[in-house]
Amino acid sequence: MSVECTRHHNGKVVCKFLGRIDTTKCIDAEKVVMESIEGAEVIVFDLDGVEYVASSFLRLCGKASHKVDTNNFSIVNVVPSVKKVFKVSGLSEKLNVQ
Amino acid sequence: MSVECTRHHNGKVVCKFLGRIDTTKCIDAEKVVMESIEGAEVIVFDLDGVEYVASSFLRLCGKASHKVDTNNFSIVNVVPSVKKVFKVSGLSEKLNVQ
Amino acid sequence: MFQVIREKAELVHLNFFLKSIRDFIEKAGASEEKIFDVILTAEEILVNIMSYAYPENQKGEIEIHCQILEADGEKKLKCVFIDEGKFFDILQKESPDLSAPIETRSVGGLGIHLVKTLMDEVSYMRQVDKNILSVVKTI
Amino acid sequence: MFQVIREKAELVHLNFFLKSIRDFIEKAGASEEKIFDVILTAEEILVNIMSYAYPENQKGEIEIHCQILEADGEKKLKCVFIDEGKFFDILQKESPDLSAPIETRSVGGLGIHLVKTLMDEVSYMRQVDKNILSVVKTI
Ligand SMILES: Nc1ncnc2c1ncn2[C@@H]1O[C@H](COP(=O)(O)OP(=O)(O)O)[C@@H](O)[C@H]1O
Ligand SMILES: Nc1ncnc2c1ncn2[C@@H]1O[C@H](COP(=O)(O)OP(=O)(O)O)[C@@H](O)[C@H]1O
Repeated sequence: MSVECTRHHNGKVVCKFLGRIDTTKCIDAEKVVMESIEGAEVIVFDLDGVEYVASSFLRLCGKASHKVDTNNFSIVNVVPSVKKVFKVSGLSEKLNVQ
Repeated sequence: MSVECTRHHNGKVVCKFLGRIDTTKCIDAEKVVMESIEGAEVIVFDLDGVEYVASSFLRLCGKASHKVDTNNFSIVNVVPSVKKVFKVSGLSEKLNVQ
Repeated sequence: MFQVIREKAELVHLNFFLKSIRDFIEKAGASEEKIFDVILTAEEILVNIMSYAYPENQKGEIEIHCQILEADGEKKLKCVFIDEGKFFDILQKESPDLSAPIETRSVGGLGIHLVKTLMDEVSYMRQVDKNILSVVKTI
Repeated sequence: MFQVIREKAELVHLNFFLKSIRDFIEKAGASEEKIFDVILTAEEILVNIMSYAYPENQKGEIEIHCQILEADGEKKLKCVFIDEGKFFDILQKESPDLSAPIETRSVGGLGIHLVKTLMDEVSYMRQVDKNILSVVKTI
């Protein structure tokens, strides 16, 4: 799993994730993600190329979403299998999963 | 695993084996091989593309070699891992493993 | 088809456990979608046992029994997770309030919720000093 | 790392057994050469149990325990093959006369010879009504 966060001048931070996000990988990624989104106004998690997430990633998304106003956090390019995990966790709408 | 036996006009039969020759595959192949070499004067087993053989195949080779004069049976294109199996079974020379 | 695997309840062995379960259900011919649900479930259960069942620096083992049950033309996977850690009954744990607004809601408790949602059956048994958690899913 | 697998002693399950063992030793990081020797050994032992241990139409089960033992920086694979078929001690079976000319030599007995040659250690134990055959190989 890899993650790359890019900060745009309008206060938007886009984090691109790649690969399987299992618990151990998520623990490793958490620090860099939380640092990268510090002070952002809009946060986008791009899951293009992520075909698996464990609940620790849902927790990371929840934590990250608290950093900005509702509607300013979104998750894009989510494959169906991962979408289902957000859905059965009741997080699809709250986290603007697209 | 697949096997294809070709009879040449000089009484030579070449059987080309492909894939892993495990016990079940060897049982399936035995009948067609023994039929195909019936009456042959020279028999060649070509193991190009065979990377595994179980002892049932050694048995088949032994049986087939009995059908022709010594030196008229040979096994060619044998990869090192398979060569080792013939060697530790003491069959390399008797079966002309090349 | 029956398989048991055992290793220490440490995060470094998570992949050994998950890979073993995946290998087993692949041999049973499960679809990628079913495999996804089973692996996610197993990961949540295993990470919990690794995190909470044993005291730090005294990690015991986890044993997983997997079995394919065939009946009425249906194939079911049954996996049993066994640890010797402290008593914990997954069924007594309430599901998180999924409808609560995310700002007021703590973001824990999702693991167990996923396990209960993704599996067809979940059952728990305490046996002397063992936690025995069984999950079943049609594959 | 510890794994047990169990299935009926029937040729249709040979692949389940062999694939399970391969998956296990791959996780342990064995080289292709070592895997080859272990799989060939396992195949010879399994086919023998499937062929000779139980009466036809009354095939019992085979259980295989595999374990990675680490000592002195060496990794060893230990596999134990257990059946409840008729008594058979592999160690009492004489090796075939490999130097005999092939014309006079029966072509059986090679399976057991391969097992003994490819493994570092082979041991047999009869326990009540079980045959317990252990093999060890540095991987
Ligand atoms: N095997 C276990 N032993 C003891 N406590 C556990 C065990 N599994 C889960 N728990 C408790 O249940 C809680 C909820 O678990 P879970 O739904 O996986 O969410 P999370 O681990 O994110 O908090 C954990 O925080 C922990 O207190
Ligand atoms: N598990 C077993 N139970 C009973 N007899 C066995 C068993 N394994 C092997 N044997 C006997 O030992 C002989 C030699 O076995 P092996 O070396 O594998 O060669 P092959 O099976 O080709 O004869 C067999 O023919 C059989 O009579």
